[in-house]
Amino acid sequence: MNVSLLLILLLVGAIVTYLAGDKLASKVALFFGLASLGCTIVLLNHYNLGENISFITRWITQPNVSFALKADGLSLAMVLLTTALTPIIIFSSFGNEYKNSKAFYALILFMSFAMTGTFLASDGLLYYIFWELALIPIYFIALIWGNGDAEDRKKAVVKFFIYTLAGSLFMLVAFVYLYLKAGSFLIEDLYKLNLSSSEQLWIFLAFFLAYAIKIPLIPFHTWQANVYQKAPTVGTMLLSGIMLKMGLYSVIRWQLPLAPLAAKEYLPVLIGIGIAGVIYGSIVALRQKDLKKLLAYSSLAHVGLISAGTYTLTLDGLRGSVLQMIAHGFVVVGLFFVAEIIFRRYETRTIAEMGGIRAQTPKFTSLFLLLVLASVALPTTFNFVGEFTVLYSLSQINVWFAVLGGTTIILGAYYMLKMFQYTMLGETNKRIFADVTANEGITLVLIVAVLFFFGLYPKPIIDLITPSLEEILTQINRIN
Amino acid sequence: MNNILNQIGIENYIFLSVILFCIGVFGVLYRRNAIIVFMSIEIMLNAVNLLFVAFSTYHQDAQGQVFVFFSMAVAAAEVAVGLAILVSIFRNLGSITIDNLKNLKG
Amino acid sequence: MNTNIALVLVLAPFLGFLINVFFGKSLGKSVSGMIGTVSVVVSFVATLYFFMQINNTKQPLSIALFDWIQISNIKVNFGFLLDQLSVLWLLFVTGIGALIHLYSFSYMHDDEKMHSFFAYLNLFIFFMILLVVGSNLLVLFIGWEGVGLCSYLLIGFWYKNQHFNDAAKKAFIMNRIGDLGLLVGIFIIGNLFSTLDYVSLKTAITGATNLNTYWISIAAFCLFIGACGKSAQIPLYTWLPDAMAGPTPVSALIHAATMVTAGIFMITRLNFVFDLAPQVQTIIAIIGAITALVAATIGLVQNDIKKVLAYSTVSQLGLMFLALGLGAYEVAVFHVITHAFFKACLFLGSGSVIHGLHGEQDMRKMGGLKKAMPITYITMLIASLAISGIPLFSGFFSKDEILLVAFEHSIPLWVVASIASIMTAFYMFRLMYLTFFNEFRGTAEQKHHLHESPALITFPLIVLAVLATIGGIISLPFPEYNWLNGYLAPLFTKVATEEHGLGSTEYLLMTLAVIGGVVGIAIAYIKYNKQNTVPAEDAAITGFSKVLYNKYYVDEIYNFVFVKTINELSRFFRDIVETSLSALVFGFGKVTNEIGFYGKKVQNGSIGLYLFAFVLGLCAIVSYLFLAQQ
Amino acid sequence: MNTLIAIIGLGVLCLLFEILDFRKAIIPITIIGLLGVLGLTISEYNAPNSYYNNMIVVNKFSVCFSSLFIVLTIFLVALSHNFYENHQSKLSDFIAIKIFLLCGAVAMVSFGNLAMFFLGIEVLSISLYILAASNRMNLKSNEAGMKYFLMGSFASGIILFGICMIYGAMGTFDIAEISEMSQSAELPIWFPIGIVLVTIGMFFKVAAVPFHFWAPDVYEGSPALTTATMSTLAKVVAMATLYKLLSAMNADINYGFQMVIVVISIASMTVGNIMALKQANVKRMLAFSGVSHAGFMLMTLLSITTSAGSLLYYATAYSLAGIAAFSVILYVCKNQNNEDITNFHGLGKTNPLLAAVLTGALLSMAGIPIFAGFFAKLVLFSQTIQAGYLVVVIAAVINSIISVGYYFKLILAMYGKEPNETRTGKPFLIYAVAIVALVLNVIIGLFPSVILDLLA
Amino acid sequence: MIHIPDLAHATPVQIVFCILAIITLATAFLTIFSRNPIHSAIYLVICFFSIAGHYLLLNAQFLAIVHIIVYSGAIMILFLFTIMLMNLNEEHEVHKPRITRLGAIVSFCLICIVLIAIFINSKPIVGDYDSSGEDFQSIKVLGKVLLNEYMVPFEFASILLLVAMIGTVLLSKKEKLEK
Repeated sequence: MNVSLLLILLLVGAIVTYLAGDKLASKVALFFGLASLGCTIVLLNHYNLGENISFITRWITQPNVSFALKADGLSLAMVLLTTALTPIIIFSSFGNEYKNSKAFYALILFMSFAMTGTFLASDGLLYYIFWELALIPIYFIALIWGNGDAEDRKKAVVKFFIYTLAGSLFMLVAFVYLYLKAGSFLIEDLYKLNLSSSEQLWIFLAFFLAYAIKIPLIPFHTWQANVYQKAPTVGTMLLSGIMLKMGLYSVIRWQLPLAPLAAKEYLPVLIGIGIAGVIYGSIVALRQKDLKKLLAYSSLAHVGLISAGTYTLTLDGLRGSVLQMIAHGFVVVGLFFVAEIIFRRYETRTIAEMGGIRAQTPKFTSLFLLLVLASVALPTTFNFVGEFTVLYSLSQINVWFAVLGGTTIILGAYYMLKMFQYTMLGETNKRIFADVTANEGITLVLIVAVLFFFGLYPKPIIDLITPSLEEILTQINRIN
Repeated sequence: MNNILNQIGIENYIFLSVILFCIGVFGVLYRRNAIIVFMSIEIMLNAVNLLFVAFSTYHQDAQGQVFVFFSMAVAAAEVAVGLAILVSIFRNLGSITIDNLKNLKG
Repeated sequence: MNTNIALVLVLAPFLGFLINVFFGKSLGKSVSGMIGTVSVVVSFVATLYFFMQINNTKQPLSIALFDWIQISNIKVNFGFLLDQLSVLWLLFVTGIGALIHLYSFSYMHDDEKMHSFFAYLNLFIFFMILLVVGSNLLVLFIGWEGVGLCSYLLIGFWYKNQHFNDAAKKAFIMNRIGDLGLLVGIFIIGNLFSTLDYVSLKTAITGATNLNTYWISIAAFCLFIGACGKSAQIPLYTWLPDAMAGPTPVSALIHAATMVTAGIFMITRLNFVFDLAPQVQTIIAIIGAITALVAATIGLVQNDIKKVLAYSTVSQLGLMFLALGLGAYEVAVFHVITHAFFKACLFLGSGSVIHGLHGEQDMRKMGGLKKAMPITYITMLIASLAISGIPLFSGFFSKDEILLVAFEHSIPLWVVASIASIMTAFYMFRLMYLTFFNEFRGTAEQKHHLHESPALITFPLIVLAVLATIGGIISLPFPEYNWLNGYLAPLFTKVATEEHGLGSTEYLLMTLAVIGGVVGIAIAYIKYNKQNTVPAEDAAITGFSKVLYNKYYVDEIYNFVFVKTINELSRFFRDIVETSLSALVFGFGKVTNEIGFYGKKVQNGSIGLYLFAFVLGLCAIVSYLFLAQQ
Repeated sequence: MNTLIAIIGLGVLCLLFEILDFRKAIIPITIIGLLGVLGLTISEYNAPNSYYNNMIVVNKFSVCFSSLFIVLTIFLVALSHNFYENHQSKLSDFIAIKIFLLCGAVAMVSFGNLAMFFLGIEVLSISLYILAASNRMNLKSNEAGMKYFLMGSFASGIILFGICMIYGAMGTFDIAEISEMSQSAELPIWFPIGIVLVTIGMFFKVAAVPFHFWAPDVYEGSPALTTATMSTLAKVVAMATLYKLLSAMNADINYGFQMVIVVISIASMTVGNIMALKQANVKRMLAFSGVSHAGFMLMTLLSITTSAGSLLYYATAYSLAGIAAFSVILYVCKNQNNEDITNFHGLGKTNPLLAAVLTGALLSMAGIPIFAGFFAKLVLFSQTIQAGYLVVVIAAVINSIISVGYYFKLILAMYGKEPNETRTGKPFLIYAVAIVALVLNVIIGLFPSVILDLLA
Repeated sequence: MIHIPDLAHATPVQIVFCILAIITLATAFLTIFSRNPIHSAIYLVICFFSIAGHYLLLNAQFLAIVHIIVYSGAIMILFLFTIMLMNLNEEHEVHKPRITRLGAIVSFCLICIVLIAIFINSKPIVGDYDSSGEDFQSIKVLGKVLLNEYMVPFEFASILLLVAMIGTVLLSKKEKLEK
């Protein structure tokens, strides 16, 4: 039993879904999504029992590339996030009708496959391949099933694709360079390299470009809001829930251990960029008229904080950002789903056209409110655990970082509550807002339950990720 | 047998050929009449042929001259095909001015 | 055993919350109210158990539940610490909480969402308990944010009114500003001492020899900012008056008796930290005094009955901070308790009045309610006397102790505090006269319906009035009868106020204070009872009283300086920065496209040009290789 | 050698069939014949040999590339069936010319003597001139043929001049001898001049900037199948030949020459990509894309001693993608008089399979993983970085980004627009070629060693 | 370095070379400059003859004859036929834009200067030219070389011609289906 099984499962799932035809596609996809979740849990169990669930085999001799999947705690945590969110995302789409749904659901599973691969790959090239592969399905999902004016959408989607590809190609060059030095793409071999500080700087920058665009950090974020707005909600969930985390994960897994000197040298700048993202994203979010755009900017703010935590190069920072990644993954999926639920009823995403929903559907309101609270990192939610740890790590570097980064708890509360107020509260809306359906309710409850459970008891995840983070940290600190 | 190049010098042949070649190039660029352009190309090829023969003498080696045969064959084949194309253009266009061939651009 | 009881103590309100949330609607109003009330009473009983135990053993109980968050070398435990302070706090939180639940039972009975009201109240009690019993700063923080959340929910309880929602949002955000300070304080403490647990923190600090007082001061200051937010001190006090948008029981419970005292609780809890930061203590004292004075001045001219009480609360909190700043923690705690009694009573009384007048809150439209609502009148009168510092009422003792302490440390502070006290007496009796004396100024319709509130409302009032009367006995100004100081003594590292008997100075001061109070009452009497003045209409207010009536325009200033700026900034970012960044990225594409466009013109279809380029290229390469290289 | 003879025999057979009135059998027989030739060629992989006084040298390089050419020709011949439906009477000529073109191509990669090289390139070029102009009633086709012919002969003149210079310097046409003599210290300057001139001539054939101007015009004007031939087979042949020329003659690629290659490579990539951005005609767009790919392939010359494998890989990847793309273009533009991008609108809905194939082909050209184009670029980059030309790689990367812009324009048209017409008929051969080509592309993308190790 | 033959002491061979060279270049120029295509063709024929003269000078008699037969005999006749066929006698040519001329002249000068400069710059050939004394360019030797060593290219040239033949047929054949 090793992790390649999971990839096979997802890939087969994508194919079977496509073959299943439009009618069955969604159910088949859900089945495979759940199966992969189950598989992940079983794998996790094996891992916790100390079994080796990694998988490695020679793939290409020249250049020396291996099909290497390594599962450590960090990878597994991210895989768990992916495989847990995938069925939720698929399930959340049950209320919608999609044309050519077999392709749609197949693409979702394929994307999940690629992202899982990215999290597992321990060979640079394999990782890169998965990284790029993940881009293609979302491109089509956003393009074909997106909403809004077709021309605008195309513009946004193409910009997104080219932009992200642009970044990652430089990463590829960096990988090639590393390969030429090490003679192998395997992460262990790359870790062994002794690079001069100028080499590290260039490699760091190449990686940074790729990740800064993917995450996105300001000022590389311009694709984000538009794509989030134009993509179908499922696509937005995939993007914001999982794909952003690919970038953050990669920073931890690849960028920092490979070029620690550069990271150390420019630590204040990097943290500064992250924190600037927090403040900027929050402020921009304040006056967004479109619900999805607002959530996009809130996402920008959150990932800014996460990346700031990552670049502190402390165990707390790394741990906090991983926790926050997972938490944010769930909460953002939930929030986008809320936007979708409203859209299903009111056919609008403009906040000004909402309001007065609470009086009609208290259940939905409560769930929405819980998500909002999780998003503003109220204690006992998972987000708090992450955000607290990250801010704590920032304070270890410099208290001012913590203060500036901490403005997220003020500004975040401001825009989220403002949004909540104008979408849900106020005089009863004249248009009827049908109560949430069972499907919708289950989805939201699941998300909220996860957030609160791990908010109170994050220990399993902390215990899962800590050893591998420590390992990465020793790698980062190997040269001083 | 005396090598004729002792009296003339290979350089002179090279210069002659080069100038002739350049005249060919010039013709191709200068004239708009496709037939004359073809002729210019023939001049270019002939310039090279001349040089081949000169080099053949220089090296006292027959291969250069043999190559000239091939080059002639190629020239003949090219001319045949070229003229065939030219004829069909003339049929369609009523002119063989290559400046008129500007439909494909951009 | 203790663990289980502690769990019952903490979880009972939470259970009530859950039941009310999920089944409240189907259970019906009475049952849900009952559940809400009973769950708090259960907590109260459990608290009593612990109070007995701790009062006897004098040993704090610490209960560890499970590991929660792990940061660096700090393992933050989810655990409780039950010691003198927390149990004392729990007593009045759950006690007053239970009373207010009872009160709400009747007060909210007409509201269709009564079950959610009780759910929120229960949730609040739960978080408040958590705040108080948490064994470390993070658990405190849970409660801290949780009560903020409940405050948000309850202020915006009538969510159809967007103004109420605005008020709720404002409260939450201003609290969060303080929360950030608290968080940063926690971070610094964590960094300095590698622990967030009170007990180990205390050992770390008391045991350490060379402490980094610079950072400790900063930490203390940050913590104080947190306290400012929660306890409505300058500059973060503006949310509290707005919070009166919530139902009156909420104002009584959250915004008078319990939540707003969380800041005082936290500072008292961490007294050993603050003791190391004298500069910060000075700041606290000054801020407290100024807040007391400023809020009191604003309170002088307010016409909304709840707004007067709200500013009064701010002012009283200021006095407590003054005491804290002067290191007299037990005095502050004493005032917290007495204040909880009389202020809750006042709020509930005002609620009773409002209830009787069907939602009318403007005192200009009241008057003469003495006859219609005797119990309300009497209880409120008692509470007003207490807050005005009339001897033998509880407020007298606590306020007097604060003034004494202030006098000992700094005359200016004492002067400021005294003036605030006089003003308090004035506006409280202004309130009393305008509400209960003279003729009724409301509509005939209202007059017709005037009635005393039902027993469920008056019972809590009576209880609280009794407590407001006799509450002072727990800390009489005679050392041998001062139970509270002795009870709390183990908490404090140094003895803040020397235990001494009352000398002549003290008696003099006491007399001065009482005279001040009486003078305040007298002015109010002359103005509002004798002359029967009714405050002017909003438009007619002029001069300095207009400034006061508009609360020194602080809201407007804040609005202009912060809210507006940030909104404008947001607009600027959205419209200018985002667009230009986006244009920059698109610019790359555009430029290449443009080049392509012009490139198309170069490719003009002419063979001559193509060959020319060919020849040129050839010449360039050949000359580069064979001419330039030599 | 056997390959060459067999191919020529096949070509003649084609002509005979016409005489014998076996027109229907031409395409199947040719395909089968070519498959046989392919087998024959592959069988020579492990038997390097030289034939007839070194006129033909069979080595791994020639075998691999010949096999690639044969495979491409098979595809092209298969596509002919549908394309020449209305030109039955000329079918044998077309097929025969294609096969002779192939033998020119084979001669170009397996020459051992410059005479064979020259004749090979002329056979190839003349076949292409004819094919380009083959739609005789269409002025565009005429124009394309004429332009190609004029410029091609011009380039042939340059190449011939170069050969002459080499001969003048060495006194022989034999590659092996030249290679040996080029080691000696005292070389007349004629030799490098000759090499440079031949290289420039080949630059023209691969359509590298600034010798690329013919390509878009000719590609656009020629019949689509010819364009397919030019952009896949001819380009790959020319590139392989250039590589072989420079490596086999042991030419001294000094710093200056490398700089020239660097500049031309970067210029080709950049100009090709930028020009492609604004094209509305798909063939023209692919022509410019071909220019940029030529620039990429020229990078192999910077590490000429080791890059045979990567060139083969890149060529295979590129040409397979090209074949797949062109088969879809052939299908879509069958009855259109132009190849405008508007023809592709809504293909994703009307014909998802072919749309997917075209998407895959374009993604491969853009260098997106699992398609072979990605590995091709990767290997190329790694070799070039190793050779110390990071600048070229950076330029290549930037160009890859630009290229996505126009590749995706086509994809967007297929998936983002409403279809404006419906097409009927599912020509089996076109589907087969498109799918097989793409599948091969993906297979070598997944197992790059299959190709890379051939010439390692 | 280029060495201009000293006319006073010039050998007959040198004089012949010079005359031939002048004729070659002059007629080549005239081919390009004459407006009438027929004239061009005639000048070209003269040019080819002068080149044949060069061949003779270099003692390549067979080649000279073949040259005359192929070029003057075959190719030029083809040209003339075409010219006649299209009835291009004179002034069919449109006015050439100035830019074309300028471009042509510039590139001519450039390429001339560059190429000549290279050869001038190159090391002069020192010493006598080899004279092996062997016969290397008689018909006999040429035939041997062509049909032994160069058998494959020789055969391959036939393919070339075949392709050209098929091609011309293809380009001129009318199709039955083509309407």
